[in-house]
Amino acid sequence: MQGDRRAAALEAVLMVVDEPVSSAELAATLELPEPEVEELLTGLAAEYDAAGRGFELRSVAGGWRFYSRPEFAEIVSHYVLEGQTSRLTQAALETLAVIAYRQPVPRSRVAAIRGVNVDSVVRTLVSRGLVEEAGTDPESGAILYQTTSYFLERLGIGSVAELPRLSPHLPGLDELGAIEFER
Amino acid sequence: MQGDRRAAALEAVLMVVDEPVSSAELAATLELPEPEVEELLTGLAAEYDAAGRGFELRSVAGGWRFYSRPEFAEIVSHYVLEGQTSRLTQAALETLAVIAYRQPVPRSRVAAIRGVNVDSVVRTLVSRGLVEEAGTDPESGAILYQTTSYFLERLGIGSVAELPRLSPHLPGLDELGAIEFER
Amino acid sequence: MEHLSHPPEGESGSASGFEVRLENFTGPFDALLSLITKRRLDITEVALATVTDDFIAYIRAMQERGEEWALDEASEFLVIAATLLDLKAARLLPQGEVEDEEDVARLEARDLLFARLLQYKAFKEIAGIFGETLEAEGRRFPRAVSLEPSFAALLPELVWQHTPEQFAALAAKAFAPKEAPPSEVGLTHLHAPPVSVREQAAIIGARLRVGGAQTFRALTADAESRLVVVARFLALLEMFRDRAVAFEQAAPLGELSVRWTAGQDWTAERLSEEYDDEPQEEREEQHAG
Repeated sequence: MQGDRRAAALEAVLMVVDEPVSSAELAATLELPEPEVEELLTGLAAEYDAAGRGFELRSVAGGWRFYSRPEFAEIVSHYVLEGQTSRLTQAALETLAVIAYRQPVPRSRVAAIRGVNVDSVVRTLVSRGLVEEAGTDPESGAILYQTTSYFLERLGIGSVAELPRLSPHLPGLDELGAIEFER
Repeated sequence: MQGDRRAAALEAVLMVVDEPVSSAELAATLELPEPEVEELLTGLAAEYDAAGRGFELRSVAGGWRFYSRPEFAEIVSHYVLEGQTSRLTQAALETLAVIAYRQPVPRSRVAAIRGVNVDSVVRTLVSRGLVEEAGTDPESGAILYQTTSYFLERLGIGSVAELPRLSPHLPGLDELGAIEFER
Repeated sequence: MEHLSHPPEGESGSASGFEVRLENFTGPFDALLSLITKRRLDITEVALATVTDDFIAYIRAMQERGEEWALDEASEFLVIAATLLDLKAARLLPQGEVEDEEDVARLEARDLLFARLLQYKAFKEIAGIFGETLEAEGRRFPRAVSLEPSFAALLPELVWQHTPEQFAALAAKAFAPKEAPPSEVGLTHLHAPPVSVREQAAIIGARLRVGGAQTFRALTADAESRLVVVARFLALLEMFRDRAVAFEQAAPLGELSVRWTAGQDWTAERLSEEYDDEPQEEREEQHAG
């Protein structure tokens, strides 16, 4: 397959996907080496950016997908009412933050950190697709929770490893010594 | 709005809408005369054709939509059929059941009842022809979903009214009628 | 691939408008908190009652100006104030020489409370970043369209084996209320004080139900140690949170009167595990609305 044809084939496949597709999957479909596919995708994304197209191609949550460009959000939102409009409450955001950095984590631990019962907030996060169950704690039998790939997508990052570091937000940590803070 | 920006705004909308959109509707959203929008759309379609992009912009049944280019149909169908099964997943079946008994219903309500995000499952059910859009909720503007006649056919019943009553399976469901599931 | 950015230095997660005026400190509540967490100010030197009065006055003033009741700010204040109170209580407990393991554990518990406060603040800031990022990212809409009809037609014919009755059973299952999943047992990171808050709550409950409203002074008159007074105070806070009691106080620092508001079937078992290392399933269940 020639250069332009390969890129066009990727465009054709990406037209019908409804969630991010990994370069490995695309490479398998096109029967091409993955690094070559990565290069083609990066090239396409740069091309759309340079040409100021109304759409962009982005790699988030470990996969590639077409998005509308943010500057046209107002116009696009006339057509895409659902899901995007409802904002998370402060309580939901804080609970989400704790789960993101402590996953997999039982609700009781999140509650202990936030100082309030988080049951209904966690249920809301689950039904919004941002958080999911992740088995049970072998010791206590409590259900563990983790963030979903939809969460990564909504945050525009590739993996949990790309979350902002927590330590800069913990002033005086050095003075506390031995207490453990992950990540 | 300048020439390029107008075309880009059209691209942004068309890249993310599911249903074909008429030029009249696009003209109203962009506050531009319809002939101008028609011209821009025709221009974009010609541009994609000339550049040999993997997608094309077509006007079908009075509406415009992005499609994958037929030339790549083989690769795309290979991708689409990969991993497809002829059975619905448990998640899809339960979602279908909720829609069948609560129709017409917005996705958010189905998500609240099932306790998980159902966006992608609902799209699968739509692709499978079991569920279809049924207008929008007058209050929230959310898209409503209902089952199709193909669903009735598969289930072997003549109409939704012939669905078995739920009460034998779940005593007290009638009392649940009034309970609001959304949060 | 983009990375999330940190907020500029010195910028706090929320710009709280609430200012504190104390003998030894005047400034934003956030700044007070920061001094305490950095141990530049001793928590025992902070008059929490004054801070609370100031906050209530602040919220009232906002309401009078017709501004929206700042629910987030109020609940945040409550969480932080409660933690400060925990902290202060831990500090005020008799300590003396560090002689046995219990004392060491108590000192560690104090550090853990510091840690908890810091942790809470850190997550609050991160939550702010999440909120901003989600909003910015929300301006991008993903292409999530249903399959083009020509490809949908290629999908293998569905194998459908459900009778209408089986399908109805599925529906019933989907509609059945989900059982609240079990919660974890115990909060091992918090210390177990020698005086049980729950026990003290049971004592207070028994007296109030029989004797009607009583002052805090009367309720603690027979306390054999300061620790018991502290435990009864914490118990009252817990009972208040559980709506078992109501407080009346004519003037700041005036006599505190406690009134029973729960039914006869209330038991201290309902109370939280926070101070006593006990299973907390019960409470979780009851609050799972």
